[in-house]
Amino acid sequence: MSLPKMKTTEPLTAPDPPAGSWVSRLAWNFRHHPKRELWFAWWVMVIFYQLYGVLFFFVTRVQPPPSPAWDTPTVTQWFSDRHLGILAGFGVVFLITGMCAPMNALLAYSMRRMSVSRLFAYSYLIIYSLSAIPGMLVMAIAMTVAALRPDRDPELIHWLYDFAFLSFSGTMGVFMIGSLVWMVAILLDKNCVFPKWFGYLSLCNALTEVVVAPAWIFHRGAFAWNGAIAWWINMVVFVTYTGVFIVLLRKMIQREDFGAGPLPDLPDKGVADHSDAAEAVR
Amino acid sequence: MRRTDGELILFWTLPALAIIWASAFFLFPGFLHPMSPTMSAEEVAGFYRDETARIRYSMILFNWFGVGLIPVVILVAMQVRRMAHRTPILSYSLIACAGGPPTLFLIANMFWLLGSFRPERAPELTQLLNDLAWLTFTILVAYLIAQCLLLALAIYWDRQARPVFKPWVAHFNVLIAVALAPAAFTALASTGPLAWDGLLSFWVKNIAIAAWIIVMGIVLGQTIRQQRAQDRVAA
Amino acid sequence: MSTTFNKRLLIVWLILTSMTLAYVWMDRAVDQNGTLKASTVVTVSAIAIALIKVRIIFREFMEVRHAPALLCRLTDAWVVLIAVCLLGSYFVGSALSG
Amino acid sequence: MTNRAGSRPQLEEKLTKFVPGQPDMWMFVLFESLLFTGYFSVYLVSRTQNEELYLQSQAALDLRFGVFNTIALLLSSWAIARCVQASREGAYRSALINAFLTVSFGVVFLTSKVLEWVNEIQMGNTFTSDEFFQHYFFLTSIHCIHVLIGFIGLGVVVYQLWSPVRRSQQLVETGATYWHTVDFLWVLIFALLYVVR
Repeated sequence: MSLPKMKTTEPLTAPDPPAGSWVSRLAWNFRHHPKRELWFAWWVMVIFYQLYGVLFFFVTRVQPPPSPAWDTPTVTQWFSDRHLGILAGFGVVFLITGMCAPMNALLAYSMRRMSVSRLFAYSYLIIYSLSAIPGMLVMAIAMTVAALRPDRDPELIHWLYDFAFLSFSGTMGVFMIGSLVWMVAILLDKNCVFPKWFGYLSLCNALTEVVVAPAWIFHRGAFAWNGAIAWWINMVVFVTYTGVFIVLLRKMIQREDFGAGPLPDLPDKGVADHSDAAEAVR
Repeated sequence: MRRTDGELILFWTLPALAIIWASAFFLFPGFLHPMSPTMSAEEVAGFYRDETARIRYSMILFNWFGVGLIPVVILVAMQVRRMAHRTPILSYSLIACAGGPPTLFLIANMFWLLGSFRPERAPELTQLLNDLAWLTFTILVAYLIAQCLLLALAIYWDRQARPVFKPWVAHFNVLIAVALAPAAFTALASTGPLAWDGLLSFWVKNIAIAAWIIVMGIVLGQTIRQQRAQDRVAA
Repeated sequence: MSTTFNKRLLIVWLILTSMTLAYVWMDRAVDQNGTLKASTVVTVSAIAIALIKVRIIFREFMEVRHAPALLCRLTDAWVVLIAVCLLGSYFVGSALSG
Repeated sequence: MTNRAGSRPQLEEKLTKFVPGQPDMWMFVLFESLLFTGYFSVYLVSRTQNEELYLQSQAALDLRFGVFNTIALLLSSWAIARCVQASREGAYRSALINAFLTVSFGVVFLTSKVLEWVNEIQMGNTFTSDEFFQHYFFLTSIHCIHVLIGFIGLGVVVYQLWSPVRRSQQLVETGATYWHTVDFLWVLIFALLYVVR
């Protein structure tokens, strides 16, 4: 699955790729592909998001979120239904958390490739490295501890339940400021690393982090942590945003020339795009 | 030429750090022998009541020096920067990892200190704080695994006549990553090797971390010395 | 050239404002003695007027009038989409609550 | 940022069809209005589930504020549309005046909005009072954030118009497009919160 995509990029310096089997081409790509670091980070990102979805929705089954309005017996029942799923699923989460690092490095690299100050790349890198802890790990720890001892005082399990979902949904600032840093970098960039509309889409994503704030206040309704606005609509925006930047980063890697000027367009594009690029350079 | 004296100073904080960490480790009464997840709430509460002082002082020591490893990881990231890569992605990744383990360790550290702050509170609450502390402490491997694997990959991809690190350093890092991996699943068992006082989740994991610090310390020291020698020749 | 354009903008603004003022009349049309009453007619016409205003803003203020056909159609489709969503959720919601 | 629209000859611009501002901003307009449609739909559905409560709470709103706000925003939208036309014809002084008028009407809107909030809160209607006021405060404040971001956009417009060395017509139009979006979103919010029964 990985190979056709990797092959489409033209090697810059390395020997020609062998025409042999799947495995030998993969090995060649691993050893010689001039963009191997970028493709590595990109694939780590794709696999991470796949696993993230599978683990949170199907293995641990903690998403979509249950209601914050539940009483204590319902919450303990919910945990005992998911006992093994939570313990094993979050075990895998702990194992793969580090996959965030190459992912954030790739996003920071996209900013480094822009015509903007390094400030943006480093700020984004630090903000998003930080974000994994309140945004994911704290939830995983709280959930695991809650599932660890089914005989624990139900009130404490209920507290862990609140802690898990509120830390997960209610961690807003890191993602908001991070998206805004990225947005400003994209809008200022003259190297055409990303289209400007993606910058505006980052603003949409940042605004959904504002919208989730009422989750700290309401126990039921559209604004609770499982509400139609605070969760469902935000999730749609987040998934769209993530999908879009995965595709755009792939394009960026394909266009990468390791220079410092504007990123060239893909060669197979039409004449219109070339004149467009020429105009942009002008 | 950039001055490397500062790097050398930072590097020599490592042995001091190792000594402090080792003494804090032995001072904390819950590490030798590691506390079992099967302890009842009353036993846990009793432990915090009896050993309050040692828990507090060892954890204060850890609180002071827990983040001490960050400069060392950044030193590694700087060396990765010198490798024959086309992009800074791998050194960025290491920087992204650097803050993770100390932050998680500080969270665990705070839970232990909280537990010992009012040992007379309800045993259930002390047990909860103890669970949170032990689990967070054990799963801080999350970032260390990635750190080792990324460093190994960086070394494998460092194709030049005189690579920054020798290939065996990469193999060693993969080995450490493998040794750390089981600890992520510690919550699955309360007895046996996976439990947080067990062979894999406690002994193998912590010995692997210690081995990584010692071996990487020596390797880094040699590399920095070679780098200084090269710089002197170049100058 | 510029005066005709600006006159057109002024007329557009006057139309939009008078549509806003139509709401003032509509607002109390179905209420009785200050108690608000539910009314499908008011709801649907309020949404319809708002969407007509949105389309006028698109065409005139945002200059979609001069834009390529694609943007014209896209914005029109959007107005229809919003209309379908709003009226749809109103009627489906009403049907659900019986 | 490219200066395409600005460098295009005036005559050609009148004859050919063009997208006002960056096409990228239109993506934002469409996406953001879709997002708001989602919020509105949730509001309308919850409204039908508990109609009596919504009607009762709605009675506490003052339509005069709503009408005044709508007219203030329509005025500002009108001013920014005039600003775009003036700047396209090279009348930069007039364009600047209209940009400042836009900002002033925006400030009027914001002030009246805050006064309305204060008024409601003094009457005891807060974000946590009931479902209607949840939606009311949510929609008005998320819109207000858009207005505040709009001020940044208008700042870019003024910055562009200020100096002869900049004056990118494309950026002026982009800022205007954003501001109109703020306006038409308010038109919808106004109808849905104040008038719908």
